[in-house]
Amino acid sequence: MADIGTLHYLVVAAALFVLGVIGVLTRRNVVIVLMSIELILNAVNLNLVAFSRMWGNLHGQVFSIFIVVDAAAEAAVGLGILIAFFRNKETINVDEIDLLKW
Amino acid sequence: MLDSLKSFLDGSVSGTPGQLNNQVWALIYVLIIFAGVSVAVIAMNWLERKALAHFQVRLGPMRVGPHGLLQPIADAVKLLIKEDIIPAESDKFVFWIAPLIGLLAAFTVYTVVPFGPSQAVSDMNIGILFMLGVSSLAVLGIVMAGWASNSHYPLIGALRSSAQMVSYEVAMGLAVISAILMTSLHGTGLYGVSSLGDGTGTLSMIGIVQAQQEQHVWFLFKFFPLGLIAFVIFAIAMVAETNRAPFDLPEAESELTAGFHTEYSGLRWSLFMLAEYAAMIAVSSIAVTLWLGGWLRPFPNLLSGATWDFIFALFPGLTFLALGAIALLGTVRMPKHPYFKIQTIGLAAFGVVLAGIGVLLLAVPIAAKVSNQSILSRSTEALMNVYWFVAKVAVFMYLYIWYRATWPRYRFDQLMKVGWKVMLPISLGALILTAIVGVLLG
Amino acid sequence: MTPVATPFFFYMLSGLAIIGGLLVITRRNAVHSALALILTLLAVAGLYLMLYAPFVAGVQIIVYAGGIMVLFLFVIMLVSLERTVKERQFNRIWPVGLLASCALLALLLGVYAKGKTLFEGRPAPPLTESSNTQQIGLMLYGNYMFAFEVASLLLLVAILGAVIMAKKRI
Amino acid sequence: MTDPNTISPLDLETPERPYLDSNELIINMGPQHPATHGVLRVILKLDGEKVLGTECVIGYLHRGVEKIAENRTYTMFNPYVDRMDYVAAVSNGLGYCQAVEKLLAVEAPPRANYMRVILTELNRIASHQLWLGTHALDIGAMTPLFYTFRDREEILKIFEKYCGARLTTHAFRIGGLQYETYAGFEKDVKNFVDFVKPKIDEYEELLTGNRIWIERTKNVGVISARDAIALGVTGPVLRASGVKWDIRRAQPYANYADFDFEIPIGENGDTYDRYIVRMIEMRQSLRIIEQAVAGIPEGPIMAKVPKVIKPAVGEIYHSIEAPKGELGYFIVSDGSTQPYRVRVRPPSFVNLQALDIMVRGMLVADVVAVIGTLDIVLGEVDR
Repeated sequence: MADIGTLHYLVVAAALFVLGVIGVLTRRNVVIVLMSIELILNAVNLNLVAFSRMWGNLHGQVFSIFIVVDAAAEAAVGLGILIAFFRNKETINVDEIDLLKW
Repeated sequence: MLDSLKSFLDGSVSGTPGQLNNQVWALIYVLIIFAGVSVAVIAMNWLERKALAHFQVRLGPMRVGPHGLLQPIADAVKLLIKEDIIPAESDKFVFWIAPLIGLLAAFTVYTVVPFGPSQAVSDMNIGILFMLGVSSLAVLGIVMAGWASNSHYPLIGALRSSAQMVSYEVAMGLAVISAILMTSLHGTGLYGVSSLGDGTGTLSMIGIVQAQQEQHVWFLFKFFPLGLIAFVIFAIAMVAETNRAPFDLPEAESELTAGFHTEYSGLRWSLFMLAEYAAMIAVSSIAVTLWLGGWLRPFPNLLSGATWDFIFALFPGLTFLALGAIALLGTVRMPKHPYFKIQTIGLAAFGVVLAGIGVLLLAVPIAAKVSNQSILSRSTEALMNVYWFVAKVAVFMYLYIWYRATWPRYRFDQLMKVGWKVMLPISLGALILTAIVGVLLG
Repeated sequence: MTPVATPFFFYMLSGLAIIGGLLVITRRNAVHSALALILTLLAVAGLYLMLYAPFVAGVQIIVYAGGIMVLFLFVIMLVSLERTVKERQFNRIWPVGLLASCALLALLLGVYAKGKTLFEGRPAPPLTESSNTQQIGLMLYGNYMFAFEVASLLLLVAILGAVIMAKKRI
Repeated sequence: MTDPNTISPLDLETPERPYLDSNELIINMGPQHPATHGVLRVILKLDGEKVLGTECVIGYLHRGVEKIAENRTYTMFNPYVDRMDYVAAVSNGLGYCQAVEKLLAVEAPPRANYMRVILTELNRIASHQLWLGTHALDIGAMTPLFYTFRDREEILKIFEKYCGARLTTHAFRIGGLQYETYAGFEKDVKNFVDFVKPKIDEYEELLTGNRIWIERTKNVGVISARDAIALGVTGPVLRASGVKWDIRRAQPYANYADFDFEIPIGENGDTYDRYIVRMIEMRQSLRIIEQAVAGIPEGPIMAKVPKVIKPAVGEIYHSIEAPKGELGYFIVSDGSTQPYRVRVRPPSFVNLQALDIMVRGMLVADVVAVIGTLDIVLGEVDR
């Protein structure tokens, strides 16, 4: 088996990224859409860490930590919106969230 | 294989199997720890029932084996052969996997617990971070169990316990950080801060204990009372983390029957119990490592020298001898009735075994002292390390029982209030003060 | 410390990650999706460890698996699921979405195939694991001080936003 | 403050409800639940964990005690009253016997009265001990339960020695007592008083200053004096709200007028005050017992009561201060050997009515604490 190089990690990350994009574009359940976004962020993180390893510096890892922070903030706000919305309309389907003003 | 086996028995080796990349010994260590923790949980089960009973002017288990010594085994057998009930309306897969997640999280933590400078499966560079992270996974098992049961009480119990565990993790983490900060001070003594060194600390569990050794002080006393405050915060938060009294709201019997494991029975229920007790021991090990000097014996620097080393080396043997003596005393106090004959014999045998272990443990340091053999002294040292670590953890285990016997239960809003409005500011303050004092003295 | 059986662990972990990702977007029940996502997150944490990034791996486990996923599970429990499980799972334009995603994947793979040489022949410089955490700390509080503070502000805003939106009456 | 006269079950003032509220849920607590002290069923309407209203469903232990009385002679009915408040059987018997004595216009002799006081006060302590143990267990403190049961055992031993029964004692007869004291009764009681005094300190040590206990009980289940009086609440629950009403003092029966004791009252009417009031009551009961044992006179123990009890036509209401509050008996006689109608005013039943206003706006965990603090016995609520 060949040595595992940066490219291998990039391919895995690409696969995760695309899976996330598919989830965001096709699912109706908001919770699962949010989870797909987490998948995308993870793919990005994997890329960053892989490049950080490739270049031998830690900037990529630091950025991936920032992205984790961002993911936490995004999940908190997203789920907050979701709860508020569920309380109003009793649904968590994206395609039913189509009113700009309540 | 054989080489790697032998290499580790060699007296010159120091370091954990993980560090030395010795998979055989890593596996052996994992097995030893798995077995040890399981035995400790069983012993804790007996001890809790017995000690709690004596707190409450009862006798506790007395029938199965002398003084109920075989009761945990009887319980385990009973739980194993019980019918495995999975509620019809539950989510089968999640219901099935939830206890396993809790158990896995509780046991994985032990890979980095340092029983001695080389008595750990692996010394991770991010040891404490790993421990906190993996133990925070236990909450997933609880949440899933509550959800999968598809029933009111488990769901409320799961919601409560996840909110509780996530909240107390914050205070716990801040308390841990202030201990980690202390590893970077490099000065000796209570208020010692050295301007030498690169001012870096460590996250490695072994490194933290070694820092305490180097600084000649347990972090409990460092910057008195700052270390003490952080320790107390941690000691409270760890009780909440493990859902034990007085923070046992998730399983508050008078309100929620049994909380998240209401629908569980038999083997799966016992897995939850195993995970709970294993988690208790795990968080206690963190507290011992961070603040109570881990495997270090009391006063390693003040009372140093060969004589003191020898005297402290006698402790493990004496402890076992004392336990054996208690068992034999129990034999004498057994009712003199033919009905109790087998029990008396069993208790006597148990006492003799304990005393025998004690004699063996006494013989090792004495023999080492007499002949000065290196292999013996190394194994003595390992024994000592493990002994002191376990002894310190045992104190925490006793405290857990004591809390349970003494205190009423908090209400949920009060629990959250204590967590967020009392513990969090105090631990944050202790952390900032520690940093300020460190800078001022450095 | 030298890694053992690198290819085996790499393929195992990446396989787990991708299987988990697939399950996330295909499961009917959001709790099962969350479980699968946890699997993916842990596998990715393992990949970080293989890339000599133990601190990032630790953060991944604590923040993602221990924090964010608990939040997700919490919300899934609060919003009732019975109805959504029985409903149509994919929106009407799913073929378009799928097609676009596949195109994206093809693009990415094409780029990688074309630029293969960029990544090869570059021996990964030895990074010492022991100083990783320390170096990240120095960078966070050195080069990235401003970004760090902004991130903390972002978290504060997120907390406030989440509380305001989720609370019934303030 | 809620006016108790306007409360109707589950009549919820719902102010502006801006959202479609998906959080309201109805939970059934009991009849089989560890914290309802028997077979009480409480329907809780919750908003999250906040209680919006409660409704008690009773009757799971209904045995028709009052109806049974109509088919029994006065003497035959005497043991039945023990089955109402079975943890304070002696008090029940005292109330019934005195009511019938009043109807017959006979007076129990002084020695019998002293004995009655000693036994009822012992029973009051036993009842309070049982309350304390179970109440503390509900709030999560396990240990007091075992302590109180250990000490209650000593009281039950005295009962057993005196009349052969431990729980449903049937200790008193109409007109006095059936049995003379056994040899060493006074000594046993004195020993018990000396034994239990430090034990009460022990309970207080575990709970009174305990931070968690204070947090769980202070300002929980508050009921104002006005509400308490309006709802007819009596006993320690009323006194904790600051009303100095104790029938032993207000309308002395037996020979309570001879004894010197204090009536403890609380200030806030919360669960903590009720706890303190009951703790002081236990000590005061010990004081009464000490005085009674010291002053117990010689003499007959039975008044002259006809063999067949046939009271004149008439009706009577007599109430005593049972451990849980005012225990009243209303007896109508039609001149026959059997009562025409007996109506019992059970303190637990009346006190239970206060549950709703005490727990509104509190949390679920407080419902458990409040049910405990009301000290209800379902045998008495359902009769």
